[in-house]
Amino acid sequence: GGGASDTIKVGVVAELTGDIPAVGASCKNAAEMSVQEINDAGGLDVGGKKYKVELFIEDNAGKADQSASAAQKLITQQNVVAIIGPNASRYAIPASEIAESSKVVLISPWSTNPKTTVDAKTDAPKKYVFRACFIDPFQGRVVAKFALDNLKTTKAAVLYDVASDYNKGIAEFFKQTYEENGGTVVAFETYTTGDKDFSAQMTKIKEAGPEVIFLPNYYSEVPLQIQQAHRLGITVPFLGSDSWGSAELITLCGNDCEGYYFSTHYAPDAATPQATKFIDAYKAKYGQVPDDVAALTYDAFGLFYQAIQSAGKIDRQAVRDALAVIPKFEGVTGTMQFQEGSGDPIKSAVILQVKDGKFVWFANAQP
Amino acid sequence: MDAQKTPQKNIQQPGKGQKLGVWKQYWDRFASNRWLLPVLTVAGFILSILIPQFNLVNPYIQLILMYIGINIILTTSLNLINGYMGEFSVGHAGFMAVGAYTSAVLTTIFIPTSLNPWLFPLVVLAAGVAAGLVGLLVAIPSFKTRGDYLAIVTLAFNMIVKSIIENIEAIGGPRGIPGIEKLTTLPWAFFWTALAVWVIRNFVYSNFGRGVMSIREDEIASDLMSVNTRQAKLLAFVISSFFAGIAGALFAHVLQFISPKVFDILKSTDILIMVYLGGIGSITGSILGATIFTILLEVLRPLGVWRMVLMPLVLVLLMLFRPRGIMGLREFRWFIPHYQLLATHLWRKKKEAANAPAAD
Amino acid sequence: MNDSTPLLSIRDLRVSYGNIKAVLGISFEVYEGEIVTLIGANGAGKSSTLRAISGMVPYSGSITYRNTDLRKVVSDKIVALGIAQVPEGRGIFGNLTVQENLKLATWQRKDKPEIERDYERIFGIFPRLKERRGQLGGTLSGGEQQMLAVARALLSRSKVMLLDEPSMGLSPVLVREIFNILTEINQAGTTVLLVEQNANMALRIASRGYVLETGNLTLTGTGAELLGNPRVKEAYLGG
Amino acid sequence: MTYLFQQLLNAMQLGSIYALIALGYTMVYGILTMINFAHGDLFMVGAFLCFIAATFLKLPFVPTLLISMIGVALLGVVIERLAYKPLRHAPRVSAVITALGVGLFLENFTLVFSPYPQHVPELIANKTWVIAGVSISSLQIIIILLSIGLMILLDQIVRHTMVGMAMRAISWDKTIVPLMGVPLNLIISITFALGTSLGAAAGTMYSLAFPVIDPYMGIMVGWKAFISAVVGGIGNIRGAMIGGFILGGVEILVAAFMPSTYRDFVAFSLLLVLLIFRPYGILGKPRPQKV
Amino acid sequence: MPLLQIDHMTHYFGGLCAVSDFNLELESGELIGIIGPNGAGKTTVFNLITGVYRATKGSILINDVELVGKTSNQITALGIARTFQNIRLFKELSVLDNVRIANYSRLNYSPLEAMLHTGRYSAEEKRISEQALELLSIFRLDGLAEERSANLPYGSQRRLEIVRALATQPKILLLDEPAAGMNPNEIIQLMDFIRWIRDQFKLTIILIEHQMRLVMGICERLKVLDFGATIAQGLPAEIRSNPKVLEAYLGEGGEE
Ligand SMILES: Nc1ncnc2c1ncn2[C@@H]1O[C@H](COP(=O)(O)OP(=O)(O)OP(=O)(O)O)[C@@H](O)[C@H]1O
Ligand SMILES: Nc1ncnc2c1ncn2[C@@H]1O[C@H](COP(=O)(O)OP(=O)(O)OP(=O)(O)O)[C@@H](O)[C@H]1O
Ligand SMILES: [Mg+2]
Ligand SMILES: [Mg+2]
Repeated sequence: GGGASDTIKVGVVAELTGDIPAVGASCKNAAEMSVQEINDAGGLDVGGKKYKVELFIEDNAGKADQSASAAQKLITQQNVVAIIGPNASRYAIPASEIAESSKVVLISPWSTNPKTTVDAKTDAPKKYVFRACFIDPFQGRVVAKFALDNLKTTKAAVLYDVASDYNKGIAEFFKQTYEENGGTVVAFETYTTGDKDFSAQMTKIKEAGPEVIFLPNYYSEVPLQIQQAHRLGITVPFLGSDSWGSAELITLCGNDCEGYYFSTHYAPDAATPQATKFIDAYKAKYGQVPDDVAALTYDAFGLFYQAIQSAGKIDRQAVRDALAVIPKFEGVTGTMQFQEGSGDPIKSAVILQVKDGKFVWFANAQP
Repeated sequence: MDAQKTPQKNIQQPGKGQKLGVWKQYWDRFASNRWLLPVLTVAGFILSILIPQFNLVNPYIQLILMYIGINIILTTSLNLINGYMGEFSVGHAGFMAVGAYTSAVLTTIFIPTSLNPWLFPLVVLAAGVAAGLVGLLVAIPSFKTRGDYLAIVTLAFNMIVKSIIENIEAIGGPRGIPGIEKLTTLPWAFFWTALAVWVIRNFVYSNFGRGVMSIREDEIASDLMSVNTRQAKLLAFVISSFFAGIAGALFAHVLQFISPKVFDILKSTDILIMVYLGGIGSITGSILGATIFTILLEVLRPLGVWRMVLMPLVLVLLMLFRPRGIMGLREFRWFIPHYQLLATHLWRKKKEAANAPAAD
Repeated sequence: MNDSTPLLSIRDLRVSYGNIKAVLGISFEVYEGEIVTLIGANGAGKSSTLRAISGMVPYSGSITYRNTDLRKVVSDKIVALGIAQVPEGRGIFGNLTVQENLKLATWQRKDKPEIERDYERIFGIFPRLKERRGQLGGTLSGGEQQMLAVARALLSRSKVMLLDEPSMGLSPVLVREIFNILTEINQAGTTVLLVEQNANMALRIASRGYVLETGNLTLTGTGAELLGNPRVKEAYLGG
Repeated sequence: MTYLFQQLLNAMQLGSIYALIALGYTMVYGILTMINFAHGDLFMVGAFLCFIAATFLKLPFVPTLLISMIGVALLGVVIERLAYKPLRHAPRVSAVITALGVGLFLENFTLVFSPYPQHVPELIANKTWVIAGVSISSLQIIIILLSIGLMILLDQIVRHTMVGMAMRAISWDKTIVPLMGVPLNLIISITFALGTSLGAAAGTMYSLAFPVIDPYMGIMVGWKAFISAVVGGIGNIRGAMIGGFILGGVEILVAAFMPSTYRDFVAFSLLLVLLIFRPYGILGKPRPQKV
Repeated sequence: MPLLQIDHMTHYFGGLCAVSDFNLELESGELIGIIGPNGAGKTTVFNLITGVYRATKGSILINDVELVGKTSNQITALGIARTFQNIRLFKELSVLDNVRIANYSRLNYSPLEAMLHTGRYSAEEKRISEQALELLSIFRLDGLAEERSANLPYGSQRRLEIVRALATQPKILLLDEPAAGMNPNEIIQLMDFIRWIRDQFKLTIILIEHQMRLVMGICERLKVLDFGATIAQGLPAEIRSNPKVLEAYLGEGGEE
């Protein structure tokens, strides 16, 4: 089923309220922008006919149960062809179960937990669940390798949010890879979502004497962590993950983040023309540089458009089949392609450096 | 905290017009019909089987119905402590977590998939028992501590449960347990909801329940009127947490994914809001509160960000106009056990009979 | 003693709590220098009447003090006008010392030196309170609390003192002491409106009395008249 | 040794922030026996006012602090009048739930205008001194001194002024207070103004120490302030201070000397143990109940 | 053997000796009074007997069962019931519920039976309700059975407190200032009432009161406390003229 004759209905489930409203806001912005672009251009050409895209955005209030009911509502009440979102894995997983059992495509822009796209019972990939980002183990390994090979460190410290699966996942894969390849993690410290005081952990890290500190945490927390470390007299470089990748980081950090590195999906300065166009349009519309959530949401929409175009009809099953075999999608965050029989894209990562208050390409990363 | 120290009680009798009076009469007759309860229960149960069978309503509404059921269990059970016993527990999600994790571990790790549908009732029961046992532990501080101090105990309990789960890698740590089988079906949800409501109602209208209520009114007097206050508190906590555990199990098996974050203090706050919205010390109030809250959340969805601005306003306004919630300390007549009314009824009859000959 | 204009005049006073009607339209007046007592059974509406005068409950009807309509005056300003109340159950602040309890009662007064003099006057009447200045109000004995409550009322420079069952729960010796003090205060110029269950003693010191029954005034007369009235005797004095 | 001192200093800073928030919390509680669950969110509003004053009006520290305190005090008074006053005679929990609603409203209303975290500019030139290996920052000193100073001030007000006396009287029995000629509503408003402006002061200091603010920042902090207040003995001003320091201390020291993963678990278990031995908090006493 | 035997009962609040060396032997069917100035320790005696506070020293035996160390509800189950100086009804509960609660220690169904609604549970509930109504009707309160107890007039509340205490089926009834807030006429009615319930329910009664008319009128024996110590005891007539009592309690005018 799915879709009236002259519009393509797409649903978005986003964290507009609740614990990570910034993520939801970016997701919503990018979604609205993407749809507006298509509609301004007269619609999307599917099977020789132009269709307008109709967007339904549902708030999940940062709650797992509301994510499920929002997804269910989009599928049954609004009759959408596909769902983009939710973003955080803890909300994406319950929604993905609904999508999978209803046979509707769900693309999470930002959920990095490997379990999102895998049926935990059978360990087989879910058929209808995709994502636009890379997964935690990949990134954990990328950063660990970078720390060992490029920065030539042997002693690292990690501080991560124990209550958040994203942070914890990356932290653990980092530790594993780092130690397997000859480094030692001298301090592996945690805090809980919402904490603002990291002085105890930083003091402890300072005692342990690392050569580099890995902070796989959100851009709203990283500045506080680095500032407090500096106040304690810590001078070693800091490393981060894609969650650093928001222009807000620079505003919140001031000078404190200067010179540090993080892995992410794309480099705004070395961007493809397509990416530059997106960034400029986004800046013009919302007055800020798009963060990773915005870019990934935009790409998730791009994936969906390409899939429906190659399916040639507005049909849920056809969209899924087309998406699974999408040849090569040129997105804002790089090229991607889904691994055979999996919802996880093959993507490359880049290492960026904060330089003069800008994110600058530093290296391409290999896992 | 003691909710009952009220110097002034305004029993409001809103002025009703003639027309309303007629309606009220109908409503009263409806509301006091004692056949209503069994009829509703049976009808509900049959519907709960027919709905998924013939897809009478779409899966979205079915999902919401299941949420409503789960929320009713949570609200009714919390009302036992916050409404009937007059304490202020802010950690109900903690008990829910215990139940959810117990059941999820059972169905994902210990029980073979093929047996899951058959053993599900037992799994839910086990979840209830596990939560009930933990409830026993929390009840102990309540012997010595009351009011805001007990509130902190329950708050700390909630945080501790969350923190423990986050630290146990075997049950997924902060990443939670994905891929839980969808075993909660509409009939099951209805069955457990009806059971919870029925059991709690029976308890409340027994002398044990009255004992619990007397603790709310005046603990010292209660003890002096032969109420074993420790036993009553223990019972209240255990029953309450037992059903929270059951709700947790159902929740896990409808959502198919749980993580410690789901059961944080904000979840507890949601349950609190449902309880006070519906009304303290009233089971029908809890049913209404859970239903209205769940539906309102869904209906207001199109408001986006403003939804969460509007919801609290609704709550505040309701509190201002009905400080005890919609049904505070009241109950529909048809909901009260039959014998409860029968005793006084019989009594009146007897007295009338005794008076009648004298009048002649 | 009766001047032509009453100090306090109550006209058709009605008080209700929700749908419980406590006072059903009573009228009476209190003249300067009098001790007027209000007697009546439990729940007759005595306390409600006093609460209405002090503006603590909403009411209908009118209450006039000198020429001021008290309805237009908020509770705390009524005290400033000179009407103080010793509430039922004494109303001592248990977490404040005796001294602080007294000091709080001077809230409306700005005349510092006068206040000092008043303290001395009051400690003259209640030497016990002077001894217990630093003690917490909650730890005082019942009689001491009652003295403190009266002392507070005096300190607000009250012209009229409303007392609600000052003898309740006190031992016989303290009851007598309280009544003696009331007479003294009255002789020193304070007008007293006294609500009492202990009708015997109340009527003995009263210049006039009213009997309140289920929200209505049913009898009135001088203290001596009421003491001798057979109906009063039967209903309130225990035959 | 240096390590220990550094951690103790960290504990002092966090503790004094908790204490500062708990002060306002306990103040309102002490007088009205009402848990003002919106306090954490007023704290958040204080932080946002500070952000607005510093970013858009480009004001220096002291005016910013004042604007934040006065703004929140006004807001607190208005909330009291509209949402709590009508419930003075209702069951106590009704007011608590109303406060919860008010808090949610403030959070989400702010969210509508600011879904992204905001950065608060540096208002106090931050200097760090290293003394015997221990780093001390100027901000730390200011925060610690300010919270201790405010506590002493508040304690003096409540203990030794007429208004303070009236506040204590209200906490004992508010129905009698007007009979003393004391304007009840005024005193309650003053209490709210004081309590919430302390929350705002805390919000301002907090956003200087941790300069990333968001609409939900008050939730966890509010609960922690509640915990601090109860640990110290709710309604007791000195208790709130002690409670704040204990909570801050425990949180820091557990993280410092144990695997930091166990922090919440250990901290809250300790809290439970403490409440078992002192069921009414450290300085709290049960209100004498005569049978 | 006395029904109640109290030996050397002593209690301190911090440094304050509220009750010191209190002794009492109470035979079945007696009606005795405890009087004394405010703060003498009378209510505290009741609180010690009923287990609200635990006696610092001494023993309290009812039918040779030691009460010190037992919880209040155990003591009540052993046959001691009381009323309170300030009314302590369960305000939000109905009059009937107030009385039914007093059966808590004698229920023959378990909590589980209650929850599962067994036959025994319904039968017992019916029995309890009828018994409670029976009792209420004796005191002419049955018409108000479903009323919230807070809505009752003061006098009825006092009566309901006594009914509730009687519903625990006590042997000994402790009345703490039952006449407080009553006028002389009501006090006279109360005297008859107390005598009547004693005979009707075969009770032994201890009474605290400041109203001399009541105390002297119905008590067979009196104990006088001052500062926790017993300063006099004996027949009302003796007490009335005891100089210590006159000075500490009654005042020069003697009983009014
Ligand atoms: N706050 C209140 N809420 C509801 N009803 C009240 C309230 N206060 C008093 N009443 C009712 O109003 C009536 C009159 O009460 P009031 O206290 O004025 O009587 P009273 O003559 O002072 O009696 P008492 O001798 O017991 O003090 C009573 O029926 C009482 O139950
Ligand atoms: N819980 C308590 N804590 C501390 N002191 C107490 C407590 N209860 C009573 N007291 C003190 O013990 C003494 C005896 O009090 P009690 O209530 O027994 O007096 P009483 O004889 O009943 O007086 P009254 O006739 O006024 O009721 C008093 O000094 C009182 O202040
Ligand atoms: Mg009265
Ligand atoms: Mg007493």
